[in-house]
Amino acid sequence: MFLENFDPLKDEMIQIMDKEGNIVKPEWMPEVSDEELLQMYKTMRFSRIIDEKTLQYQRQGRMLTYAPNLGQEATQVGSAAALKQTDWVAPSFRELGAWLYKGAPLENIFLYWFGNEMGMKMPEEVRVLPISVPIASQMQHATGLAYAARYRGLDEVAMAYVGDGGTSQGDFHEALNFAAVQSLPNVFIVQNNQFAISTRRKIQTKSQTIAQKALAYGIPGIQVDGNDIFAMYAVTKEAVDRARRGDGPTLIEAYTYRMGAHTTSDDPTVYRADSEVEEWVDKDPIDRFRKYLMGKGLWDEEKEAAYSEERGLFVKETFETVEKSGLTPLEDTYNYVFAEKTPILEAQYQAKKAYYAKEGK
Amino acid sequence: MFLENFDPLKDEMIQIMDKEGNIVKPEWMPEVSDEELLQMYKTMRFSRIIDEKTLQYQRQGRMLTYAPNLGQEATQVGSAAALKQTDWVAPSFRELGAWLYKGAPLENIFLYWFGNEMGMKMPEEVRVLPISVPIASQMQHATGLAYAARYRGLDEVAMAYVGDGGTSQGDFHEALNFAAVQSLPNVFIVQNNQFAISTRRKIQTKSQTIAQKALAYGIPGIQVDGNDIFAMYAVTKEAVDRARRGDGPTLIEAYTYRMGAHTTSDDPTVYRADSEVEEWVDKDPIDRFRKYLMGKGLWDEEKEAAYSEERGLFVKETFETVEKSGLTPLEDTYNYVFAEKTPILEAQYQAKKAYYAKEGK
Amino acid sequence: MLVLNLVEAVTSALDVAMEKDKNVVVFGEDVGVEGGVFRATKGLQEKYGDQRVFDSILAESSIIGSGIGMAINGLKPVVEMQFSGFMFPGYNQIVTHAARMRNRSRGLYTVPMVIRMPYGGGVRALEHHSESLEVLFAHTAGLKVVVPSTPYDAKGLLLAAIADPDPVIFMEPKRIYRAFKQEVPEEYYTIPIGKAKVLKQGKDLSVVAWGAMIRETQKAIEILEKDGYSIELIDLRTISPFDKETIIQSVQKTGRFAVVHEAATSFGPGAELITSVNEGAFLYLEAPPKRIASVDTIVPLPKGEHHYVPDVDYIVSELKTVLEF
Amino acid sequence: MLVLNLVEAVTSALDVAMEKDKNVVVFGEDVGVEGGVFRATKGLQEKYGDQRVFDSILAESSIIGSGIGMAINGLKPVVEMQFSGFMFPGYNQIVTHAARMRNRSRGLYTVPMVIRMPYGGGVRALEHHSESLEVLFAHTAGLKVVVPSTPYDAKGLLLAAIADPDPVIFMEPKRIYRAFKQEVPEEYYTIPIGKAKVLKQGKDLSVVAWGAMIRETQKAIEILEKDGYSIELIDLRTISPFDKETIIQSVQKTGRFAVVHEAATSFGPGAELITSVNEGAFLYLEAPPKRIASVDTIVPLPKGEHHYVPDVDYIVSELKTVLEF
Ligand SMILES: Cc1ncc(C[n+]2csc(CCOP(=O)(O)OP(=O)(O)O)c2C)c(N)n1
Ligand SMILES: Cc1ncc(C[n+]2csc(CCOP(=O)(O)OP(=O)(O)O)c2C)c(N)n1
Ligand SMILES: [Mg+2]
Ligand SMILES: [Mg+2]
Repeated sequence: MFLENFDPLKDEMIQIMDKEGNIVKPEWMPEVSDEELLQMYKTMRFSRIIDEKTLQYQRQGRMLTYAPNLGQEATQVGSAAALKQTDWVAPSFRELGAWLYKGAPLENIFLYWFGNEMGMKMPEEVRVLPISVPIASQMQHATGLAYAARYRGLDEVAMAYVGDGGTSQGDFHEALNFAAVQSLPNVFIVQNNQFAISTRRKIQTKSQTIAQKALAYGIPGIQVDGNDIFAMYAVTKEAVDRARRGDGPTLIEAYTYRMGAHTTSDDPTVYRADSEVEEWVDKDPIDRFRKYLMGKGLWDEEKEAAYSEERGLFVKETFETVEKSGLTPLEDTYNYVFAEKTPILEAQYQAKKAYYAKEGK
Repeated sequence: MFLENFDPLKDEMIQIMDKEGNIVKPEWMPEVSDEELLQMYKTMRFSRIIDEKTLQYQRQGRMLTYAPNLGQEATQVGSAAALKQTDWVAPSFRELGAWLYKGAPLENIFLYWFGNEMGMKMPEEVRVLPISVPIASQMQHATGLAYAARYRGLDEVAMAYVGDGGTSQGDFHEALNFAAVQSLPNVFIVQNNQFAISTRRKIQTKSQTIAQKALAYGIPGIQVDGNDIFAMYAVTKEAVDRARRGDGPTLIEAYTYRMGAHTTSDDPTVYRADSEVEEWVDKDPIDRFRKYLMGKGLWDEEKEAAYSEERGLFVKETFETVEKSGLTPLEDTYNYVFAEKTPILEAQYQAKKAYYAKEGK
Repeated sequence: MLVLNLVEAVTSALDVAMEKDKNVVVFGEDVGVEGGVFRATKGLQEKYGDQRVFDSILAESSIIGSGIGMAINGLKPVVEMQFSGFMFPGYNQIVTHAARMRNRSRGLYTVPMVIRMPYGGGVRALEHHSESLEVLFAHTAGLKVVVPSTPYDAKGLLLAAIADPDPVIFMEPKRIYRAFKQEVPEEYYTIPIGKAKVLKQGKDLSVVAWGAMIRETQKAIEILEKDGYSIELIDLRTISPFDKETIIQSVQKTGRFAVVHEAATSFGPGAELITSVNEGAFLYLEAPPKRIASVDTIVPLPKGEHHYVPDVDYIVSELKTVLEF
Repeated sequence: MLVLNLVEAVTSALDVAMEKDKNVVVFGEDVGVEGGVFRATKGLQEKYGDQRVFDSILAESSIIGSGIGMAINGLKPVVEMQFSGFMFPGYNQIVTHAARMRNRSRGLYTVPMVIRMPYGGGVRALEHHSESLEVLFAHTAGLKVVVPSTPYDAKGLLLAAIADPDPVIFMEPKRIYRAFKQEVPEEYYTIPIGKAKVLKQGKDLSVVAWGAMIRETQKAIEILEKDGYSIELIDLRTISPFDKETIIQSVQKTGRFAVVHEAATSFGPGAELITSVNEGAFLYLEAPPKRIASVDTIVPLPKGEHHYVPDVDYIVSELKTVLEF
């Protein structure tokens, strides 16, 4: 529906719901059960609550560096909701919404940002690769996941996320090209949040849209209002289905905005005006979705308040548990370098253990 | 003329002269003086003679590994002829025609392929970077050359060559993107000779043309009959002029064919049929050009014979000089690591010298 | 028994591994239709099909990066870097992902992948075709680095590498790809990673080498033994994790130590071995340990390559200084 | 005199260099508008304009590769890698081109470029933000590798690096970017590359360190000297080419040697120094030389980082074993 008719060179953008929560393209409206709708909304809201509270903890000196994804909730939840549980996600590091939708326990997520590798030991069924810090590198893994799935006859699609900044890396190019050549079951989501730290999207590339980069690989590319949960879901669903059918990869540009700082180490006032941020607050993906749900009678202020309180409490409790989790045990740092410690590692481990024992550490 | 009107998605190809040497698009015919025409033709012919004789020397065991560019002479000479002497070339390794047109002495070229770094110490005015073996990496240098030229207010364009295989590397993507963002005076020539060693062009990418990859960077991309000297020259000239005016980079796909082996270490019969090669022999860029020149009365069989003989002799003599050039002196291997030998290098050098002296080596 | 040269032994290992486990896949530049520029994968595509053996795009980061994804999702990729000097575009994927996925996910995701690469000089090749980059892998936690020196070892070590649950860098000394043949079992066998092999016992000096340098060192030792010296030669076989114990025991016996390698001298692999000998056998040392290695210049093109890599004469001359100390 | 911390001294060096030579250009991720994530280029774009100081695209290979082209064509690029752990995508350009262009063209084209990168751990950062990769550069012919340990040195060494006719990897110990301030001349001055600095004379033991490890080692030495030991401390300042002579002379005097570094142990920089000491002062050694280094695990995330890098207590304990041997 979308992919065949969309011309990324026309600088159009798929939108189904406007910023007031009105459905402007009813003919494109995806079929989603009320239950699923609520699941999406709640995940977005949950993500927002986590971000807000974590930023608070960070300011209180209780959390290490944290990368919020304020404003990008629809991009992430809308796309992840189009996947089956057995599908894969190769994330960058700003995909909290996708993690949550795929079932990642908050405790894990907190543990990771709290500086403990155990956080990335997710329940197996989550099927999201660990956070990948080297920009765009994870896209290559998605192609491999997809290749293996097809080879093994598994019904699995692999989705990769990358930022607008990440599109500049060679890995972006190679992954799309390889996926296209091999016609792999991949979906690539660019979260175009307009910034790579302080660097604006127009510095990253001169192409009118990021979606049109798909033309370089002979695959469909499409630009979507990333703050519109329905557009994100509908387009991604089509791309996922296409991938699953064996028709190859799709590039989706989710046009959105990073409403918060890059990370808690960043001060965005150095490079952008508050007024710019406010313009985007007006397009908030959660507000928009809530208006829609309320209009449909699926949600109300009371539910909102109750859910927020319950989740807020859950976040607080989870964080407090994680906060008490303490330091990484010595053996953990040695036990996962290889399946088995090498003799050299074993010797280093024993030496350090002996030293700790001697010093009473 | 070409760049604005050409749509790379239409899978068209610019051709001005057909394989019989007829001008099929007189309105596109570039203005080239007779003298320049002959200069181009002679360079192509010279390139062919060098290739043929070098392959012979190699078979005789007198030459090391050599990469011929049989069949790609128009691609290289046509593009290089569009440059001024002060313009730069960042070559890959299969650009003999461009080297020659830019004034590289054959002796240098032979010396290089004969395994001596001194070969790449070209006369300064040649302005071609040394052969770059890591595929596509040289494209990044071209952007830097161009940036520096503009910054320093110099009227210099930087042209980079890359193969169809090279378009798969991340460096290809990054260089085009950076050049586009900065609107640099660059021209990128893809020599699409249909193969990367044994790997066919369709394995490298699924895009219909390589030219259309330009769309990913918001710059013009154009596919040209790489065996047509006039098309190559005319299109490149327009791209070079455009770059010089400050209007930014262009991607040119030269559609050609590698008529010989990848290098002398390669046996193409393993992966392609002779019949395929023969089809392309029919489109030979030199034959075509010669027919045109003869038709115009600028060239005849006699001139051809005389020129071939003279050049053949020159190649022979040059090769024989290089053949006698002997081994690299010890000091040469130490003297160019840094501007000055470091103490550690100096010590290693002295030790080796003493060892050679002791052993009478 | 087959009689194979080293590159044929590599092919044989791949064949046996693919026969044994359908999740073993092989890819890289030109490895499919052509069977690789050194023919190491010759015949495999015909036998196993183009889904199991395929030509990659010309992009090392894609080869390694997609290999990582495949390994995570149940395959055993054995990928080829056409020459070790061309692994650099893929180095980011090797260091930041292949080596770390197990640790990063605390064992949830692992990367049982083998990255094969012909390495080393002495074949009169173009630039970037002759490097010895052991250290770049061995200094990186999470990687194993294996180098065979014979056809027999090549097959057994490669099969062990493929069986290994973690990423293994398999460096093939291309200079001796076709240098000699040896009896090699037709069937599956492995040689343990991490174990050196004492090729020859000796009393006066312990020498460690690997890959193509084994042959040069053997010749040097033959010459020296004519003068009455008794020299122990150890083929390291695995550079990381290397077999410290075997080396230390040997040095404790002989009191002298030398290492011969093709990699550059400074910050090279020899430095690690000498330091380990210091740590484990300092009081036994009767002479300063010696490294006999390529110099710290750029690898010269063919006409200067002889100035770079240690040759037999040079090894003899250097070993003598240790013996005569 | 200015009173600056280390990162401010870097900024001051860049400022002075740009003032002095209009061909000095500065670029990298976020170095323009924002002045860099560590503010090392703060204020430079305002002062020198967006052609001389600019935000690159997010691509390290482009940053280094285009820098190479600029250097060849008359500029002096000083580029920033945001963290050393992110230089990997640019490593191909560093090793295969920056380091080799002079040699490849026999002096026709050269690459006077500086690649700055914050490195090292101890700042409770995310993965890939804490590596110490000296060896990957020092083992590569054609590169110089410099590490300052004070604001004064940072400015003088960076200005020397910018003046250097060849590529220099300038590794900045980010852990001490803001740890302390020091008087730093406002004007241009250089500190020679390749020369170590004896920070403190001593008789019983020679210790070499660099970067952030200098401060830890100084503290350890203070503790040990309370027990009556006299320890010589050398700040290496240049890792490649390192100042062998100063080290050897020191060990010939003290008879004992240790090196402290943040990089991983195996195949690490310490191995090179110990091997050089073996080569130059073996007969003077009264104890096995010691390396005190990070372990061979992946750099842990913050909650485990203390298990990785040597701290003061550990350095004390290890140095004691050398002193008491
Ligand atoms: C290879 C690499 N280079 C640099 C960095 C440092 N860095 C972390 S995030 C970031 C910006 C990423 O921008 P984008 O891709 O748009 O993602 P966003 O942060 O907007 O989600 C940079 C430069 C990195 N992580 N990896
Ligand atoms: C980074 C890198 N990987 C692999 C190689 C080995 N190699 C040399 S040439 C070549 C094929 C190049 O194909 P193409 O770019 O089409 O250029 P052509 O040879 O056709 O001129 C390969 C794979 C290399 N030189 N560099
Ligand atoms: Mg972004
Ligand atoms: Mg080609």
